[in-house]
Amino acid sequence: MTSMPKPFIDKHLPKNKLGLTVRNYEGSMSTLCAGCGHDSVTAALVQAFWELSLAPESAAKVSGIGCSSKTTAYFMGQSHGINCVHGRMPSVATGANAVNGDLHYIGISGDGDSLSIGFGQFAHAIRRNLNMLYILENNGVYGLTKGQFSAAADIGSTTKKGVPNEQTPIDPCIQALTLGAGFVARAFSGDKSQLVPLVKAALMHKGFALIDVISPCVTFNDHAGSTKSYAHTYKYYHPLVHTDFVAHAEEITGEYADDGAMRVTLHDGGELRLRKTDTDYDPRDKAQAIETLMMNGGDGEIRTGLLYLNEDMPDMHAANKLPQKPLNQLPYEALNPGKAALASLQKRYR
Amino acid sequence: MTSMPKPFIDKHLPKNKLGLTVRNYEGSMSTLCAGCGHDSVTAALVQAFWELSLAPESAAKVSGIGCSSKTTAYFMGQSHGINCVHGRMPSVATGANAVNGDLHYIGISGDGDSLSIGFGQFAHAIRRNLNMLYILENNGVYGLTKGQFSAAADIGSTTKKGVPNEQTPIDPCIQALTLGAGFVARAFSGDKSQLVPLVKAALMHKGFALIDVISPCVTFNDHAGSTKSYAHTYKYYHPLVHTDFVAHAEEITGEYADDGAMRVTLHDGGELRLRKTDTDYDPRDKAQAIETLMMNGGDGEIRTGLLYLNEDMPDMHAANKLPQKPLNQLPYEALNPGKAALASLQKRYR
Amino acid sequence: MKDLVETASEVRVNDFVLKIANVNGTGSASANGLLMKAIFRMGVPVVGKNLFPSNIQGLPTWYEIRLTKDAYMARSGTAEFMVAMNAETYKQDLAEVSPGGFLLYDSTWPRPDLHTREDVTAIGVPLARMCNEAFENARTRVLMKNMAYVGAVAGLTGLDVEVIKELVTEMFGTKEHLITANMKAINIGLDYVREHFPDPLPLKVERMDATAGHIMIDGNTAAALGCVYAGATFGAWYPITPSTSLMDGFKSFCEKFRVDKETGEKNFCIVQGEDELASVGMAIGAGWNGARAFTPTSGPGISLMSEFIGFAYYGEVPVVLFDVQRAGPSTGLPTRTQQCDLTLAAYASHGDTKHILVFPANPKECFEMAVQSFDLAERFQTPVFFMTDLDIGMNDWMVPEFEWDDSYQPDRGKLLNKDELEAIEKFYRYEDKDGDGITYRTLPGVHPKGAYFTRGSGHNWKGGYTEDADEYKEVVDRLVRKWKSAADAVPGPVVRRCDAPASRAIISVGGCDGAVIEAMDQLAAKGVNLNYLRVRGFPFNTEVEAFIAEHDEVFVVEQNRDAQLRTLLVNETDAPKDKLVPVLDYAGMAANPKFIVEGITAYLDTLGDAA
Amino acid sequence: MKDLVETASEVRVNDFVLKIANVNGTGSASANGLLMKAIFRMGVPVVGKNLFPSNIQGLPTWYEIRLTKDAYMARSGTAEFMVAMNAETYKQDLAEVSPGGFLLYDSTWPRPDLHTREDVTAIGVPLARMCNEAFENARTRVLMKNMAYVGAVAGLTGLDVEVIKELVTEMFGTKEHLITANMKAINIGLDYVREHFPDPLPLKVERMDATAGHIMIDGNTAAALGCVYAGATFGAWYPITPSTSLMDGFKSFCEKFRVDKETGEKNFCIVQGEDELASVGMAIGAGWNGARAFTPTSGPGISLMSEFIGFAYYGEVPVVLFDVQRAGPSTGLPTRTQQCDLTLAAYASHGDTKHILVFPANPKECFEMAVQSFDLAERFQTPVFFMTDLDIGMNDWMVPEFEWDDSYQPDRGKLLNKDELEAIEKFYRYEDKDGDGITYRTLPGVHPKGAYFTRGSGHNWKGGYTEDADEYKEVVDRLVRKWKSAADAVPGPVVRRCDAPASRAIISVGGCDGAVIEAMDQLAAKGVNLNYLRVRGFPFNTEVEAFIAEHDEVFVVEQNRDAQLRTLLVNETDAPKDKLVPVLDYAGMAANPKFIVEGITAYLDTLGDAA
Ligand SMILES: Cc1ncc(C[n+]2csc(CCOP(=O)(O)OP(=O)(O)O)c2C)c(N)n1
Ligand SMILES: Cc1ncc(C[n+]2csc(CCOP(=O)(O)OP(=O)(O)O)c2C)c(N)n1
Ligand code: SF4
Ligand code: SF4
Ligand SMILES: [Mg+2]
Ligand SMILES: [Mg+2]
Repeated sequence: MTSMPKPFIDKHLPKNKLGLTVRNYEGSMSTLCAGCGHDSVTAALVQAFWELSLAPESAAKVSGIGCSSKTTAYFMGQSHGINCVHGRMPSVATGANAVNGDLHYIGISGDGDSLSIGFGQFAHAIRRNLNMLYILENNGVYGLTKGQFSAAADIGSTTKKGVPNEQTPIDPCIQALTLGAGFVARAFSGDKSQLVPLVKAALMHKGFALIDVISPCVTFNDHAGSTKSYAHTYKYYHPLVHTDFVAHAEEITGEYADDGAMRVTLHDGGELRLRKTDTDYDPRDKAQAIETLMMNGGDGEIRTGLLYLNEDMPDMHAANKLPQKPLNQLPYEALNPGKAALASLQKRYR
Repeated sequence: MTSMPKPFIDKHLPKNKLGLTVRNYEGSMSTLCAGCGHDSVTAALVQAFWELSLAPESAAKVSGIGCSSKTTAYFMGQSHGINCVHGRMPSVATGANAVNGDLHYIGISGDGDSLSIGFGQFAHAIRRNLNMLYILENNGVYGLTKGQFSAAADIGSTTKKGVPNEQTPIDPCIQALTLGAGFVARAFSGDKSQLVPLVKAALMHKGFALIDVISPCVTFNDHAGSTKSYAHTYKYYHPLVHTDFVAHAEEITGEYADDGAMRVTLHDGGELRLRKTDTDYDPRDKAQAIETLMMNGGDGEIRTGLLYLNEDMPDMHAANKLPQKPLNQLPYEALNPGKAALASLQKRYR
Repeated sequence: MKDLVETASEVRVNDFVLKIANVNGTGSASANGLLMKAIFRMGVPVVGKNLFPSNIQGLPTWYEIRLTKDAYMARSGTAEFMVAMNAETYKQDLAEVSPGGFLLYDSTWPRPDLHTREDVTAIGVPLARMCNEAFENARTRVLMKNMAYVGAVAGLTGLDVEVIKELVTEMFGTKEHLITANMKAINIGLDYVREHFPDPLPLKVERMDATAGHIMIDGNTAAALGCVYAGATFGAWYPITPSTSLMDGFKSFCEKFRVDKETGEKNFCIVQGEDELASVGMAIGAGWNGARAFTPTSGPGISLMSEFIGFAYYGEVPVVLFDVQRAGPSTGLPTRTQQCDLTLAAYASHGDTKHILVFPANPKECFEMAVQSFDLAERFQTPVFFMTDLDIGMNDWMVPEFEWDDSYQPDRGKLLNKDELEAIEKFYRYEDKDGDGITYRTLPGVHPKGAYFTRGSGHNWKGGYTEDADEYKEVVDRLVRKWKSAADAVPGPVVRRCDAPASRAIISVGGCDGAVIEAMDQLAAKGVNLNYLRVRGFPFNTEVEAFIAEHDEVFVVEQNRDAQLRTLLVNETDAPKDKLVPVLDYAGMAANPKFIVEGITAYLDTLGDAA
Repeated sequence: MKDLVETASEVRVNDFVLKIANVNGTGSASANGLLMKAIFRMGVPVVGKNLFPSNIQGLPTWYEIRLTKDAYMARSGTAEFMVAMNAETYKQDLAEVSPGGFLLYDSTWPRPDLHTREDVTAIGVPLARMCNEAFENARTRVLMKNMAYVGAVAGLTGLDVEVIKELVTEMFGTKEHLITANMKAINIGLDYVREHFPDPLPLKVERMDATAGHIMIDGNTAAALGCVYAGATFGAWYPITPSTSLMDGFKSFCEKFRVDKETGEKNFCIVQGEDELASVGMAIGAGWNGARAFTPTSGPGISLMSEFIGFAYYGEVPVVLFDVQRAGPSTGLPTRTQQCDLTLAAYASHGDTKHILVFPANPKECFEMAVQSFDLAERFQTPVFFMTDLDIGMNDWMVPEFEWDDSYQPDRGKLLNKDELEAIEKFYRYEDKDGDGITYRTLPGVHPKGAYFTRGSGHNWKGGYTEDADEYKEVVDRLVRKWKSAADAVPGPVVRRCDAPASRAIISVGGCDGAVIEAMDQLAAKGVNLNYLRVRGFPFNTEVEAFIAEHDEVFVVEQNRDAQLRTLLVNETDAPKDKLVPVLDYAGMAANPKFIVEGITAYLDTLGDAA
């Protein structure tokens, strides 16, 4: 349970382009409940990072407080991590990102962390189009404080004892769409085949990328009355768009190619191939995306996949005209105007 | 500038059903800038209350901090008011309302107060369907701190010095719609004929009623480059639905009657008559409302009026099964289980 | 079995600690509670402490049950009998057993490591094997293993199985099959030890009559009950350990006592806020509107509420904040106890602010002081902090039964009703009519004459906005006067004098109480005589100052790093500060007398050296 | 005109207060600034205070310009020459004029009320009428009325119009028409008084040479410049009076010095957060990532930041917080000054926390201490509070020119770079290698070996999560050691001894400095000799304690109701508290010597009585 595991040696594991095995991307032992959805998300992150061959130290992990927020300790022990205060991860990510945009920022949050105490920060990070992967591990409850409903609990979903929730849920994907996010996805911790490529795509997207992952809480919200249980999610699981991330693809932008997949080149490299399951769904159409998600209440289907993509919005760095070289690496000489400038400046105060 | 003006005597002013003149609904002198939009909203509130013949003491005024939030002192000096801390009016309103639902809660906020520091509280008051009139006096800037952009500033709108805003604005109406508000309206401080009936309707709506009022800041945001100036708003002003509030109407629910107006009976009494300007706009269709508002970015038109209405959602009192008699008026005897109950209860702890 | 008796140094009746090491999420809490309750029912005073990790499942957890015939209220810090159910912590658990003590383990698997201490007797009981044989389902097997050790412990110590059965029956009510299953497991353990270890252990539970008129209850539940009896109708909260069970308790009591059977209407309202800022805002809104309103939280919540606290202070809105303290700073150790928010609460918020605090020491005081807190809040029209902590709030304590006087009426303070408003000529919210610093208040909706404007910005005695220096000062000066006058309204200190004359004394607070009293006895035995005063309210009662003046030296015993109670005493009394010697413990565990005895002894030794 | 000279008791050269009463939103600020700057350019030391309301337009505002040939730094509290431009406040403005003083008013309308004081000469100048005749547009007329009184004042006091013209020319640069219009208005006032009041007033401005080497600047601008020179690259903020101009200043300096002319790239990032919680979170994120980061705010912001502050303290993240204090509590008086967040900042956040504070006294120290704050934050890896206030921050002060030593290099503290990480065997974030309580830090992205986890929950010296009491204590104990060791690294106190031996002294802080020095002179004149120490950092330098020990009695002079500096001195030094006598002012105005002289005199008188 140290945050710095020793280098692993395992000859039989495959290596990525950096010569690293998946072990190099693992963290300390999870202390979550056996079967917790969050551990699957952790595994997907490890997998995606390894597959992308990103140097472990190129990641910066940020989180708030909650079972979900703890997980940043359980992957990529060779990356820096900061586990701040409840609901305020986005602000820490904003400051960190502003001064070094070269790292891959991975924010992990929970539905309590993001939609209650942290809703304002969540919204404003989106508005700023902060370049980060934001994973919301959504289980409909506050796991760490023992099972209270979160703002993501569906109307009618019950507690273990059968008490139903009566408040309108907040759908993080709808909110992200209306607040201007350029990458909005929903996934399920139980389907790694969908989640891993989404994580890769989100990491490569230049801007705010939300993945709302239904991640069941086996201890407090996995019973029959819950709409965030494994059983319920499997039953109503409805992938809308399947995403593949292909590194270093040729320059083919937009529009559907003959194989039926829509190809999108990302600014940070690589290509996305989006294969629709519902033929009339267009992940470029925000209004349709919102309407589709609002329907959920109607038929109960949980629509997943990359629901919306707009890779052409300036991120926070661009909007602030930040330099190529990260601010935290600028030499002091580039920052300090010096003695002479001070003297001349002060004339205006005579 | 006392908060308790002396009773006014003015023989020539008309009286409402309670025998009160409009003077009885006024407050202390405004200290806002001459021409500030907020003063017009104040006037509309006075007018609406007087027209509805509500007892002044039946109102409770709540606000945060800002030029807008100050205005609760400028109307209805015979009502209690609480001017709390920046961005946190909704929580104070929630607690106050929970213990006495018989009053009319009037929350006044600004775009800074509601969309930045107070965005979380704004969202959660909506989720709880707090029965209140929530007026957001929207000027695109922080007036009281001298003109910084608020989160409602449109992209491209400029400061006085010509610096354009580059961040995606938050549209409070879109947010209210997606968060489940049952009464969502937009108005303009410059059009009292639209605003007064909207205020009356909102007061009579049982549940959260948002009126986002474009209310220009003459000092910091009324110049040529601003999209929240009087000139710009007049130019792009586009009433979608005209609302009339008719007290004690006959029971005619739903659907359009022959005069072309849609009639809706409200739970708290009175009838709403909605007359559409755009023939294909249906204020009962949430998806259409959202799509219409998102279009704003396209043609620049500022669509106003009662954009959405759903009067059938349980408000916070109903959801919490609160008693008819306000909690703050229950006799202590009804609350205290007494000595005998205590003795018997304690058996379980032996 | 012979060596068992040989190893034990002496026979200890109703005077030893039983400590159970386990893993959380395995359902051991109810088994441990059962053990403790059974001992209590046998008339033996107990102290129970649950030590749990800040996660949900799979990490080490310990439960200590101290049998204390002398009715001490603190941990002893020892462990004569360890039930070692967690392989992860075997080593440390074995090390902790007192010389001559016992260790019970699950001998389903051989555990040679557990036999390495000469002075500790390891008792193997094949709990898992027996339960696997007796029960089907995996989860049941895990749960029943716990019940099996209950039986084994009972068999070894003489704990009356009939009492256990009675409790199990009460626990499961009509669920007959559960009673059967649990008793089966208990008997498995019991029978095994009766067969394999027929000789009784030197650690014995014997019937006494020292728990009559007492109950076992935790402080959060007790405080919740106090809120009900105080007539509180509104509570807002945001979940946070260790305060959550306070609102859980309030909810379940209200559901019992406050729901109209016919209409289903609820005479209370609980709102789970979106965060602590919202929760305190809601409580303030409700308090402003005339309801008795509260919010329970812990340190991080108080930090977040700081801005709003200053508003309620300056706007003079009654509200009660329950701070169930946990080890800080920041997220700190959420499942460990400390008294570390004292200075924060005393002066919370920016600008010049001073608050009223009450300090309960046990669940009984939690019940009583919760009621008092609402009276204080309304009387002084200000936030009142109820300073409890994880140890008091979440552990079951043995305390005298709660009493209630049906003639009690809430002190609503200076609240004008409709007729009174009708009668007066003019109402000014902040007019100090009575010269006591407390002004009259009105509620919204009652009368147009009562209308006023509550604001956190500068205001004068009329309630009007002001930026005028004199008008501003008049109000803030009155606020200090008002605050000072609360010194004699808050719960008074409790003084305990030793039999011999004493020039030195202890001042302490809250849950340290039991440890202090025990430490006093231990020190007295060494010839160190001390008097003791426990503060129960802030601002400090005049008696506190007099008590300090009476002694040459006062040890200030508290559970934080920075001597926060001492800081308050230094700031808010005339006592010379070098008289006040800090004795601190901030390890996060419920207090035990050791740090006090050692701290004071060490200090006195230094004096000796110096002299 | 004869009576003018008759009324005046004595001729005062460069030693009187010119006070302008106006309405805000009328553009008077630049006229008043112009007056003050002109006096300064004439070589006469000035003290300027702007008193403005918490609204945007239409409420009373005052501007005081003290000409002080002796170069005092405080308000005098008097008003020898009142320019009464606000009809709303005529009565109070007239009342405030010192006996023998003058009042200038706009005689466009008759104002018989202004002639009711025998000992004050009222001078009517028809400003509005003349400006209405001379200018077209309504807004221009309002603005020019202000310029016209500048001219009138110049004419009456002998202020050199050439200097004014020079300033107007600098102010408007190439906008020739504005220069013409403003000079026209100035001349209107000037010509009128020259014609109607040809005899000079006994209040005279005469050239001196006492401002060479000095500038006029406000503290927020100076602090902003300090941030630039310190190499800060990241600032996050949420607008709040009186801190807003600090970020405005930083932005404009950065735009001047830090934008690449070719690419337009900015070597800085400023984010307007959605609130203070977000702003401090961003600054912490940037600090964690190795940038010099800060956030300016005021009291309400510090309250809101409290939770995050504890996180940065416990997680040991460098960050600088500028607290530009204003009168509390709650929203309080946002446009009035106080030193009322001292205890809050010292111990901000729940749990045991102690912070580093610096206390500048004027804009020059703002510049210097801003730089030091970043050094302290990085060296001690902790939040540093820069405690300034509205008076220092928003008023223009005359201070010696700022100096810069180009050999300065930022103190980054113990920050391991890539090569150093490569070289060491293993890195543990909280390992106290050097035994000084300060551990080594690494930045994200530099080297996988440097990876560690920053958390606000319990952690051990390795950086691993822990709930173990000893591991927990080891870290929090080190934090106190680290904090204490900052006592000699913070800016040291400034001591000023009086010529005669003194058994009594003053300790004060920040912007009280000028008032204290002037009060010392006044008291010395009465035979009361005092030494003076001004604290500039917290934890207190050892010199502070020695200074207290040296004296029998120490007056602690500060601007808050609750004697907060005294509280800190009592808590954090060994000084006996009855030695520390509070002398307080919390009216919200910039300090003037009066409350000090009166406070100390009254105290000494009581002693006299008692003796
Ligand atoms: C300021 C503050 N308030 C409350 C808490 C207690 N708390 C810890 S985690 C949590 C909620 C976690 O819920 P969520 O974000 O959904 O995460 P999950 O555990 O379900 O993964 C709360 C309320 C806290 N740590 N800090
Ligand atoms: C905690 C806190 N932060 C900052 C401020 C300063 N402040 C006062 S009003 C305001 C913004 C007001 O903007 P808005 O709500 O849009 O109201 P407007 O003045 O534009 O009507 C701010 C930031 C404050 N009072 N409290
Ligand atoms: S409580 Fe729920 S969310 Fe937390 S670790 Fe256990 S299963 Fe996961
Ligand atoms: S500053 Fe703007 S918002 Fe404030 S009162 Fe003036 S016009 Fe209105
Ligand atoms: Mg959750
Ligand atoms: Mg605004």
